[in-house]
Amino acid sequence: MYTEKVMDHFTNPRNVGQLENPSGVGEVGNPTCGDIMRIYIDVKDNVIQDIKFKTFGCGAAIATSSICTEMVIGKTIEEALELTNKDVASALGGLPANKMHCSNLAADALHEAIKDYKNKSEQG
Amino acid sequence: MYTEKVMDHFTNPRNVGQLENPSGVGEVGNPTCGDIMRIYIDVKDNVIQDIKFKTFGCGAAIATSSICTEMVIGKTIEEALELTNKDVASALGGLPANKMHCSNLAADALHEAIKDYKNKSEQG
Amino acid sequence: MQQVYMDHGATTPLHPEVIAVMTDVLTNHYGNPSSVHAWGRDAKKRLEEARTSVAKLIGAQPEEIFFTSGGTEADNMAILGVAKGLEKKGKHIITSAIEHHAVLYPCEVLKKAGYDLTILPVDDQGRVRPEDLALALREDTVLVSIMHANNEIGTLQPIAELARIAKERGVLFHTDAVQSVGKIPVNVNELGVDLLSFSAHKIYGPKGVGALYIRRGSRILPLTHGGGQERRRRPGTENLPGIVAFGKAAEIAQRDLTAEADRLTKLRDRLIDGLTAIPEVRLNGHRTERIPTNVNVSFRYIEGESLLLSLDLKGIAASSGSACTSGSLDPSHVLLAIGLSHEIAHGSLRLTLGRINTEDDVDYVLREVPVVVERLRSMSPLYNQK
Amino acid sequence: MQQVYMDHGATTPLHPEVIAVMTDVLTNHYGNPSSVHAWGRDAKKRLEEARTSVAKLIGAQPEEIFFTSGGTEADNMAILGVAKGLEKKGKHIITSAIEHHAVLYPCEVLKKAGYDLTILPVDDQGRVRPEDLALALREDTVLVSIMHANNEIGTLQPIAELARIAKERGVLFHTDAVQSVGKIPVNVNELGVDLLSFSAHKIYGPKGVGALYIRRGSRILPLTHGGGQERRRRPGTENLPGIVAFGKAAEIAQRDLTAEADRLTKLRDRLIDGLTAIPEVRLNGHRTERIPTNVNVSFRYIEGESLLLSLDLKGIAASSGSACTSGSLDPSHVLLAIGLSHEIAHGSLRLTLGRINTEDDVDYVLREVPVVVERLRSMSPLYNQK
Ligand SMILES: Cc1ncc(COP(=O)(O)O)c(C=O)c1O
Ligand SMILES: Cc1ncc(COP(=O)(O)O)c(C=O)c1O
Repeated sequence: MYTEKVMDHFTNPRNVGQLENPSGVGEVGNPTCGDIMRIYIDVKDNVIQDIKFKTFGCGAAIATSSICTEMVIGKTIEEALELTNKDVASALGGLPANKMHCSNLAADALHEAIKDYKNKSEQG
Repeated sequence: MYTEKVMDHFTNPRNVGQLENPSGVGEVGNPTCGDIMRIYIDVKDNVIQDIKFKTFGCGAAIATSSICTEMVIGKTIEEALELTNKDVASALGGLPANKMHCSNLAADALHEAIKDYKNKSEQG
Repeated sequence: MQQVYMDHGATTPLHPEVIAVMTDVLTNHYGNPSSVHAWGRDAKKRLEEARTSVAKLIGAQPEEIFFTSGGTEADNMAILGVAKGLEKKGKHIITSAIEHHAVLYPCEVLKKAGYDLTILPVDDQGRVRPEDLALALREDTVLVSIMHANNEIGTLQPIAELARIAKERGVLFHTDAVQSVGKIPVNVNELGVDLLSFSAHKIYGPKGVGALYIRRGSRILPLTHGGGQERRRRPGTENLPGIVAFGKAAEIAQRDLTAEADRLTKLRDRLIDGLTAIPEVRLNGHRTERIPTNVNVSFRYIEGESLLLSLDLKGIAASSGSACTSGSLDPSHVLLAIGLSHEIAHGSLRLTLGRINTEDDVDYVLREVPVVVERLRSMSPLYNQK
Repeated sequence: MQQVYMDHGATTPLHPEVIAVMTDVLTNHYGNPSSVHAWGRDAKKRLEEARTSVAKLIGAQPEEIFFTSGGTEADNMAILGVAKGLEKKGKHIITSAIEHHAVLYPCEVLKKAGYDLTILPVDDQGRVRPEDLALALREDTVLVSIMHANNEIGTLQPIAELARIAKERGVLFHTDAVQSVGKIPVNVNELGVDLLSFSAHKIYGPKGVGALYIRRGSRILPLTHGGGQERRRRPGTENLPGIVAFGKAAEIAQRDLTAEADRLTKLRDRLIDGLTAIPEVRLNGHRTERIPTNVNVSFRYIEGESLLLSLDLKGIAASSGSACTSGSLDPSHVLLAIGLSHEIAHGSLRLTLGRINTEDDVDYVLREVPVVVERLRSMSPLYNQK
């Protein structure tokens, strides 16, 4: 069902947790559909210095969250905004067809977090 | 499917053949339905002295013909007329349900042979 | 690593005696039961012996047993076959909200074809209320189909009472007993049902064979047409190895039923007690009116598939009513029908016991589940309490 | 006493390699392919491997193979499923006079439900005339179903030509290939068919499993409803041991096909030559356009069941188109369709060869059959010549 890479990220998820004073927080999904991803980012000098996630969802949801955080840590905001859900799935060696839509939302959550960061910095 | 007795009569049918100058001959069935029985009798002093049959048909048809001839040889015409198809089937230890109608006609053939004998003797 | 199979509700490992019998038939008894010759007669004899064993398990007559390819076909045959057979009598069918899809979907297909369908609700333990059935019955009702034991939450229905209500109104009663046969005593006359489905692979027999009990005289048309097998009600060369194995499984089930039911009820209750000691967990289904083999709990804040994957990594096989494992977007219709929210339904875990499970298995599961639940909760954005 | 099984058209003994594989699955791989855990994933993998093997045997893609409980279900699914799926397009179906009942009867059921049914006649060798099909096709024709090889007389139909005619008119073409698959090369693309039925137990696999090939994009509705197995076209827990065994049987069939076809064609022709040397006998079916395994002759003046019983007593297993063995009052509809009288049809004998048959078996049969025929003729009132 899942690739080895998915199982690796599911079993040993990278960057689980939350940040105390994040630059931005993004959340997508809802409990009704069975998947929620929340991503916290810490941005300094336009670069994602730190990132954490919390996910309620299936194996694919957890693995995509994990690898997504790994893929953007140390990247600039612009680079991070280029990341798509499809890129995340590819980095995992693919996902089962029925997981591509509902559980592959990590990039969306990241983008929400960046949006939140931008909103905050504009206000601030 | 068939009882041992049926198989015995099928394998070693009694009184197969025909009589040269029979007192009477009876035939029932037709080739379309797959069963024909012809019975030859030799009657003297109102008693069936000899009897032979020829049968085209399934195992039940052959076995019922065989045992029927055995059951009436040496019997009077009146006794022979009392024999029913059901008696014949019982003497074989029963027949499969689907064989009770189409292949259990030996007594009918016998009765036809007796009718033929009576017709002839009346005319004679 | 310890391997613990607790998914007997999905399918069971074959009983070694069943494997032996089946392998013998596969190897030595390959005749077609319809053939006249020795090979065929041998096959026919074994077919009818198996029918007798299977009939005995549910207190039926052999000629009331019709072999099918499984529980799904038996359910479909009952529902679509009775509907077609009684078309002239009426077009109203009654079922319950927690049926297996093998019952619900044929009912919905009939609805699309112009039938009226009443789906009875269940209470929060998953029981149909007899008074609801009494009210739903109409002049044009042709069939009531209510399952004996639910496959997800294990709840037993008051079938004898429900069937009596239908009988008083002259309506045929079908029960899907796929999950109860072999686990608790099932007798078609005591239950008073007219049709009953069951499946070999849930009672340590092989996959691909089941049966529909049809009370003598019940009007029902076949789903498929062809040779004269199963008295024209279910054509096709009989699955002899499967059927003979089913017969053996039925004999064993009957022989071992009481002892196994006692043993498994104890294991089940230990599991329930142990799991419900975890915080924010609920037991789904009826506490006592439940098959001896079923445990179903919901853990708040976590999702079922990741729970299953985590347990799988510990060698534990289980199942869940989560959408991710149901093949649809929604979580189990059964859990929703007993009043669970989507969120809680997603976090359900079903453990189903069987003859290979031991006290030791239960210990292992009770040790590992809390660890896994804690780990997943710590990753969950919903679990803010900590 | 010598035992000679020559009824491979009815069913075949399992290949020893198939038994080995199946026993392994029965014993060690009991997971449900729908389950998420290791047992389930293992089962799912084996299921898909088997699908690939089965697909290869007929030149199809794995996702075009739908497992069923046998040939009968596959035939019914094709005919009833396409009829339901294309209801809006039209209600005319074409088939032939010599189809298996698993095709004829569902067609007749549709006729009763208001469909138009054209039953194409066959010539005296059992072949459908392509021009008859061309004339029968109409605007509202939704399906043509013509079998590849006939089960009684072994005649092969010109399927590629027939399917081309249907395709030109945009009509789906189904072929019942239960008797040809594994015996001669069968390729769905070379034949140009849209649906094709076959069955494991005719190719040294187990009873209770078959498959329907459905060309991608063909519109067809399922017969039964329930779980999501077989991409919703055929629900129910998959018969994994049977399916894996079918996969193995398909591999072996493909591997051994050419050599076995050559060997069996020689045995077949020796049988035909030997039996037709008996006086007042006729060969039924086409002399050359026939599967390598089928011999069918009619002996005048005798009846088939007593012929079978007599051969059975000599250890020879065969079959007949006699009414007594067909389960109905009439002899085989196939023999009548090729122009035989009832009387001659009753006296038919079918010998069907398989991998276990040897030259020695053929010698034995050619020695015993004339004796039995002579004995039964001597008892027959129709045999007056002597
Ligand atoms: C209650 C119930 N009904 C029907 C079925 C279907 O049985 P099968 O998968 O053997 O077709 C199952 C098992 O999945 C079940 O649990
Ligand atoms: C031509 C043909 N079609 C269909 C069938 C039915 O197959 P099954 O008995 O596997 O359902 C058979 C075998 O009996 C057959 O020979």
